[in-house]
Amino acid sequence: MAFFLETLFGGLMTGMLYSLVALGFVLIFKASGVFNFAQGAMVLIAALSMARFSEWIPGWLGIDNMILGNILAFAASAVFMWLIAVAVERWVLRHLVNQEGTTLLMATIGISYFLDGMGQIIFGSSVYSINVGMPKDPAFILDGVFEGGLLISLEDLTAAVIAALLVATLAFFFQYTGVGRALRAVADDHQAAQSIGIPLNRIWVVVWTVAGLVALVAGIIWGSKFGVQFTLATAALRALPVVILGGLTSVPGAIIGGLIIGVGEKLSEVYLGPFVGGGIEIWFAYMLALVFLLFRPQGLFGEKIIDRV
Amino acid sequence: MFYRENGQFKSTYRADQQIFPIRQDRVFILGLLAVAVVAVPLLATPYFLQAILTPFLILSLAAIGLNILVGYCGQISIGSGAFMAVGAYAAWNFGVRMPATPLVVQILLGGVFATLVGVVFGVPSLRIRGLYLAVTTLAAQFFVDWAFLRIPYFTNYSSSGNVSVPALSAFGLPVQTPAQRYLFVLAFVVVFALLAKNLVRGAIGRQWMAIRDMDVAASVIGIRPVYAKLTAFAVSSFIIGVAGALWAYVHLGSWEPLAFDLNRSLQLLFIVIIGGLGSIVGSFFGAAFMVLLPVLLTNVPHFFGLSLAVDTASHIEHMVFGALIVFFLIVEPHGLARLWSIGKEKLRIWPFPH
Amino acid sequence: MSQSMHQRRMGEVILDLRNISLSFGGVKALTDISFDIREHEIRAIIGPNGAGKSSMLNVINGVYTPQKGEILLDGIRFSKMNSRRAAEMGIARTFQNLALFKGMSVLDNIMTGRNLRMKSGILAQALRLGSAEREEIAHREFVENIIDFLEIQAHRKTPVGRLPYGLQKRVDLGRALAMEPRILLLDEPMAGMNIEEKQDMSRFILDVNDEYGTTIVLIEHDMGVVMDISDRVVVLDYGRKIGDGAPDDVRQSPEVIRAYLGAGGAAPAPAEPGLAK
Amino acid sequence: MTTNEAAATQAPDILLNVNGIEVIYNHVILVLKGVSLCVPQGRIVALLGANGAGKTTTLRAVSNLLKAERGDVTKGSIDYRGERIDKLTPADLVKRGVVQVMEGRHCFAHLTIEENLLTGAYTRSLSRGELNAELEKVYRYFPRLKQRRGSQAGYTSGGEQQMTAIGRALMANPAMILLDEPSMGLAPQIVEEIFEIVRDLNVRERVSFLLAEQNTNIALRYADYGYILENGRVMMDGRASELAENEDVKEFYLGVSSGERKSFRDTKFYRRRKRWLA
Amino acid sequence: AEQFIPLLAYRTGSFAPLGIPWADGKMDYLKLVNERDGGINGVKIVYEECETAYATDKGVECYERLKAKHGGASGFDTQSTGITFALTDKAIVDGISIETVGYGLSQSADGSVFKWNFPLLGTYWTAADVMIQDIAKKLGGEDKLKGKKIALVYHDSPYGKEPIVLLQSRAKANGFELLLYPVTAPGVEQKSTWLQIRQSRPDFLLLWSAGIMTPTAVREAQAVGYPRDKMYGIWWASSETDLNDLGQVAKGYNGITIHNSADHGRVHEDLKKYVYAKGQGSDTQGKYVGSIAHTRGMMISMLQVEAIRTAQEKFGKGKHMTPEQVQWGFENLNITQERLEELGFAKLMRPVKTSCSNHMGDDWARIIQWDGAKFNIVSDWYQSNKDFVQPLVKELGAKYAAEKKLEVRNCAG
Ligand SMILES: Nc1ncnc2c1ncn2[C@@H]1O[C@H](COP(=O)(O)OP(=O)(O)OP(=O)(O)O)[C@@H](O)[C@H]1O
Ligand SMILES: Nc1ncnc2c1ncn2[C@@H]1O[C@H](COP(=O)(O)OP(=O)(O)OP(=O)(O)O)[C@@H](O)[C@H]1O
Ligand SMILES: [Mg+2]
Ligand SMILES: [Mg+2]
Repeated sequence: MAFFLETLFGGLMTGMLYSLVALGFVLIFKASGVFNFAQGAMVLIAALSMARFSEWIPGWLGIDNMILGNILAFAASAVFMWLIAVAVERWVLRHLVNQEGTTLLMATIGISYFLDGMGQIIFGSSVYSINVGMPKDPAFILDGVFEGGLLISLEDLTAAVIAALLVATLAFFFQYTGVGRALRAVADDHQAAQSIGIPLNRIWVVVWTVAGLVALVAGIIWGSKFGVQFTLATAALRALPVVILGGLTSVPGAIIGGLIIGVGEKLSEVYLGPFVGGGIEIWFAYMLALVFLLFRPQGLFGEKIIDRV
Repeated sequence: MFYRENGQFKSTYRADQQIFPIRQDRVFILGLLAVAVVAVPLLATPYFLQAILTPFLILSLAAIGLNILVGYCGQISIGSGAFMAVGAYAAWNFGVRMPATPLVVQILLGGVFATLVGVVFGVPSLRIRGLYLAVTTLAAQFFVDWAFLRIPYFTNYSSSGNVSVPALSAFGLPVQTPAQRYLFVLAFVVVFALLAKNLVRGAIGRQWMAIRDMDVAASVIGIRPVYAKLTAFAVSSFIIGVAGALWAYVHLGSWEPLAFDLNRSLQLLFIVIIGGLGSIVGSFFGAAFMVLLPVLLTNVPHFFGLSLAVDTASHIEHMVFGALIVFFLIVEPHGLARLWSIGKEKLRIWPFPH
Repeated sequence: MSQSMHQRRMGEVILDLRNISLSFGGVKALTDISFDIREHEIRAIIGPNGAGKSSMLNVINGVYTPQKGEILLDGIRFSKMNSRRAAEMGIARTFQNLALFKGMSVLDNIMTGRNLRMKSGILAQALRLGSAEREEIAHREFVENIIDFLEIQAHRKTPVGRLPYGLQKRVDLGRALAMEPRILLLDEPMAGMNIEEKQDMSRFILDVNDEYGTTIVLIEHDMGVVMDISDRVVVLDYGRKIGDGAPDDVRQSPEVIRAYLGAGGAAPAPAEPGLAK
Repeated sequence: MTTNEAAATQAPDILLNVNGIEVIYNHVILVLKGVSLCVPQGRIVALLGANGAGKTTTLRAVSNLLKAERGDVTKGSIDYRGERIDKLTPADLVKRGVVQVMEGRHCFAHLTIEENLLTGAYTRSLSRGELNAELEKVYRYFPRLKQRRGSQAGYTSGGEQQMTAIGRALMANPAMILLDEPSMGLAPQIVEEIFEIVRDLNVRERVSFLLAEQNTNIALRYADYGYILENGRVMMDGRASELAENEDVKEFYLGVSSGERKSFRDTKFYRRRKRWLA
Repeated sequence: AEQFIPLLAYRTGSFAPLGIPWADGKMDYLKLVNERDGGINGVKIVYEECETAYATDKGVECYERLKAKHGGASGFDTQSTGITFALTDKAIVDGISIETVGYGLSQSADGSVFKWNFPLLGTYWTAADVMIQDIAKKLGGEDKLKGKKIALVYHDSPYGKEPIVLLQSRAKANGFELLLYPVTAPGVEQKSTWLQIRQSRPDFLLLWSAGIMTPTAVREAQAVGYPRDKMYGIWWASSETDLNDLGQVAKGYNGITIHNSADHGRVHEDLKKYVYAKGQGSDTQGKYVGSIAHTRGMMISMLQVEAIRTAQEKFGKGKHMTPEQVQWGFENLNITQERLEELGFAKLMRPVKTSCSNHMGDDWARIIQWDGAKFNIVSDWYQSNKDFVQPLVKELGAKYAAEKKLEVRNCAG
């Protein structure tokens, strides 16, 4: 029982981390109809910039207050992500208005290559660390109920709370503001959005900046947990089933999807894995998403795919 | 001036239905084939044959397969690496367990197994569409990766999970030197490209495209989505499976599931999109872009006598590569094949601007 | 002469719709609608926007499943149609919002209409065996006739996406004709056309109707066209049937005038251009 | 330029001036071969012509939506209120009061009808109350939309979408509307209504219109001035009333020959027309 | 004359943190030989690096590109198990040696089957066997292994799977229970693995990881409270770069090292003097010289150079050696303690001697332990127990030869 609860809890926490990455996908998709394959690369470059700036800035400015250093590094990284957003809009998206989904998808793959290369040239390709003071040691609760207590990772818990806050804010933004509405309009039809005066350029910069910030937060959390290295970019792959399970266009979907996938994957690995040799969690997550989609092809909370003649 | 179809009238539909209705094109293609079969093996260095042309051809073949699914039938798949793997491992298992099976038959059987698996993973496409489907194809990718890593039967209980093929020969001829390998692969590619072209310009090809462009209208015409989608998955995975077997047998010789991982799938998808969705030649252009460009990029600094550290070079290569993808998409979102045909159109009216 | 043709045109009932009801969530697209379609006739469906006309066609060829009611086709009873079955039984249609296959050439689009009649297998096609080749050519000839008939020879190899709207509508018709249908459902085939093009289109429709005896169900907002070429008219209004009969009768019906034609709209507009401002 | 002179003498206050533009799609397809026209302040100008003549392309060139279609204006210039607008973004144009209603509706399928309308007011900073007033205005014009306000636009009927598209443009409070085939797919009385709305806006709010329309008959009834495009060139232009009297226009665009409307049933026996030379 | 040594490397991708110092070390030693000795008996070494990103197909491309340059490559250190597999076949055709120090196919120690492969100094079977020996020693004898639980957490790839057969035969003989936990590459997500470990509580844990998987494993061990001093990392998982960021968290973590690469020797001083002092060092950041991975890189190049030198002794000093001749050099290495002294490697490793039938040479390994800031040597030298290793080498070698229809050389003659 205790073990089950621990697994469950571990799954929920992992799920929240996935949600955070998934959120980046959903944001850009919802607001511009682009399936942003570069989200993983953005997480990596954001984490790299945070790691390196928090190392460099105290050196440049001669401060040794860790908190101040981290705050400055965060600010610098945020600016960096904004610059990327501007560049992406200026050199890529602007020229691909009104193109099909596959074309845009491909372009984001190009962007992801570019960012991978650029990030490592600027910031290096070794392992770096981010230390924002996340609690690392395990905590044990309910000592009285279970023998040895229940293992809870405080780090995961902190991360989950941050993720939840972020998601709630963004969900609100989309549903209840005029800008949110405009973003959704852009996703539906670039040309029509232009025709009524929605400035695509500005919208895209905003969206990519926000997605960049989400990537930064995700990068900091993942990075402080695992260290910052090229491999972080592949974390995005773990978030894909979350995105489609929750629905490509749904911010709350990213959360619920994340929890389902996180729990499903951990339970499957722990309880089914041993019978088939283990290592099943990745494909299990995808299969889980697939099975859900068979019942709801647009994901749990996604918008229905409209086709009428 | 030279590229005009003036005066080339067609009096029968048969003539109009040739693959290359314009004479200059036919001459060009025959010439190209002659060069590929005769001149290239004689003139190209072993390195060029083995490390560039052979993978280029095999990836073109796989891309043709994927193009049938993605470009013609509109079902985006990021799981094609899995079907390559199935092709490779199935062929290998026939080779190991029934050593008498001729090489070509082994490879084709690899294709057959890939077809079976492809159809199974194609079934969700009847309900799931678009990007959702694309992501679910990753289920195939990860499942197959896992299966070949974890199920020892498939690797004939090899302790490391790595498998390899003995020296190859087909029809009593050795397939060993770079030139032999190249020609062996070339034969497959030419034959399959032709078959694929026949399919896509025939009735079944129209069904696929109809499903891609407007599935409701297609079913109103009497096209069965089930049949169209599953045949697309089948044909596509067959070709991809054969390409996978060739990749394993001829290019690598020894491999592990990693050779067909997600990166391979993505690479194929790039090839297809950059080359041009729904275009057989596009698959070749795309593969050339993907295979040649990185090699060029690594070698360019040498030409200029620059010596960059390999890691910087590789990062710059990534950046240039990414930038070029974006550049070509901006110039022509429909891929290199479209660029090519626009070029031809311009050539046709040259020297007039319109 | 046109009188005699009228005689020949009206045959037996081949499609009978009984008490069809269809709703989407709260929206009642069709409420208890019944009418029939006779062989060889031109049957028009008119009604204001959102009345349920397109939905009716969608029910007939199985794109929508009605909640209630039944469809009798050739005396066979269906509670719902299936698109493929409908196609096999000779129902073809065009679409209001152009549902052409955008990436394909005009020729290929129309060739898809022959799909049900093409029998050669995948392998034969891949190898281009003689039989497959001959089949392809035979159908190509048929399609070329349609292309000639619709006067779009010049655009044969153009991708349809690049054609202007009016020509796309013709291709849409061509694709339906290629199915050699017995019943042809046309959803606003003349929207977005000028008079001349409408005349062409009317000519095509009448030709098909006369020469092949094809039954035609036509949705159209141009009353001139409807009154001139249809034999019987059904009028829908917000999902209900408010009129059914010969064009002249329908035109007089006060309810139809109120709901659809508008006070001055009873007469076909072009008769009296009334350009004076 | 006779075109511009004619318009100029008639109304000196020219709002939009299109000067000899040439448009190429995809670098190879030449569609407009030197089109010039002008829209005087407060007038309704109709752009007529057969399918593929280039009406839509002309409107796109003005509203700068060509880029998205991979088209380019390669020659000529476009002025709005005396300012070159070729380089502005569509959003800038909307800010200056030029709004296009696109052919083929282009509603935001996943947004409800009301949300569609609200996005129309994106460029204006309105209070909640003002927004509601604007909405009410549109609903007054199109009561059907009010009934369906909560439905996703993608599921509504063709006509409802057309109304939504027009209503959405009205929400931007434009000074000039580029209207592409407003009558397409609408029931006759709605078509009348829409043109009444056009006239209403024109008279009461001094909105100018450039109107591409296949329904020549009604377009000439409401327009002040008309241009007839054929194959990417302006073949004829003049006051609407004059055009309507022109024999060729009557025959080819109004379906009236020798003073009588032909029945569509008879066109079957009516031999094919002579075409103006392209 | 000049002698060409191709350098395959992965300075990018998931394993870059290990690949960078490794590649630097390999290159640095060649620079040193050129600078200090003017080459090998006067034959200048030319080298060219090629980036594989740890991908097999890129590795194959590099191989094809470099194999024939400058009169033929002297040997390939592939740095990847996958590339080794792919090149093993090609090497037979092309006649080029594949040098896999501490990795590669474990059965390729059998030179009679694998003429061109040289898994010098030790294989994964060496590592696994030595770890078990050390555990047994801690427990107080091999008989104490009985009934214990030993887990293997491994990178799910041929690399990670290599030790399994040996551990299985050990488990059978020693009576311990072997628990297998594959971790899907690249290994950032290990939560479920460690939850299972928390539940099964193995007595010891062997870690066959690489790149980011290593620090992640240690962090997860911390998160579930698994004692670090019960963990044994394979040599690719026991470099400073793997643990630097973890500091105290990893305290107690055991690693294994081939020979003695944790220590420093005179060669390091030479390197500083002849290469780094002139600003020609490969490690531009000055972070890696002296680290385990860098030292191991130097060791690999040293063996390569010594093979060439050995060949020159037979085929002609100061001459260019063909790949075939270099192979002879590899096969007849005899690096004695004195020779090691001369080379400045005396403190780093022990003598090696190869032969036609034994391509691995002598496999010496030691256990090191992380004290929170650096690794310290905590054990004496071990050699693998040939009773377990040798039968497997024979069995799997024979299987390979049968599959490939290879002719087995007769080494006795
Ligand atoms: N995106 C495009 N790419 C290529 N050609 C195009 C494109 N859009 C339009 N065309 C071509 O430009 C010509 C003019 O088209 P346009 O849409 O302007 O005509 P139109 O007068 O509006 O016709 P309609 O009344 O049918 O809407 C047509 O021949 C059409 O094929
Ligand atoms: N798939 C659907 N989901 C939801 N509502 C629908 C759907 N299809 C049609 N409707 C609604 O049903 C009603 C009837 O639509 P339909 O398209 O049949 O109208 P129509 O008579 O063809 O109108 P128009 O002349 O404007 O084309 C409309 O209000 C429409 O919004
Ligand atoms: Mg309709
Ligand atoms: Mg138009």
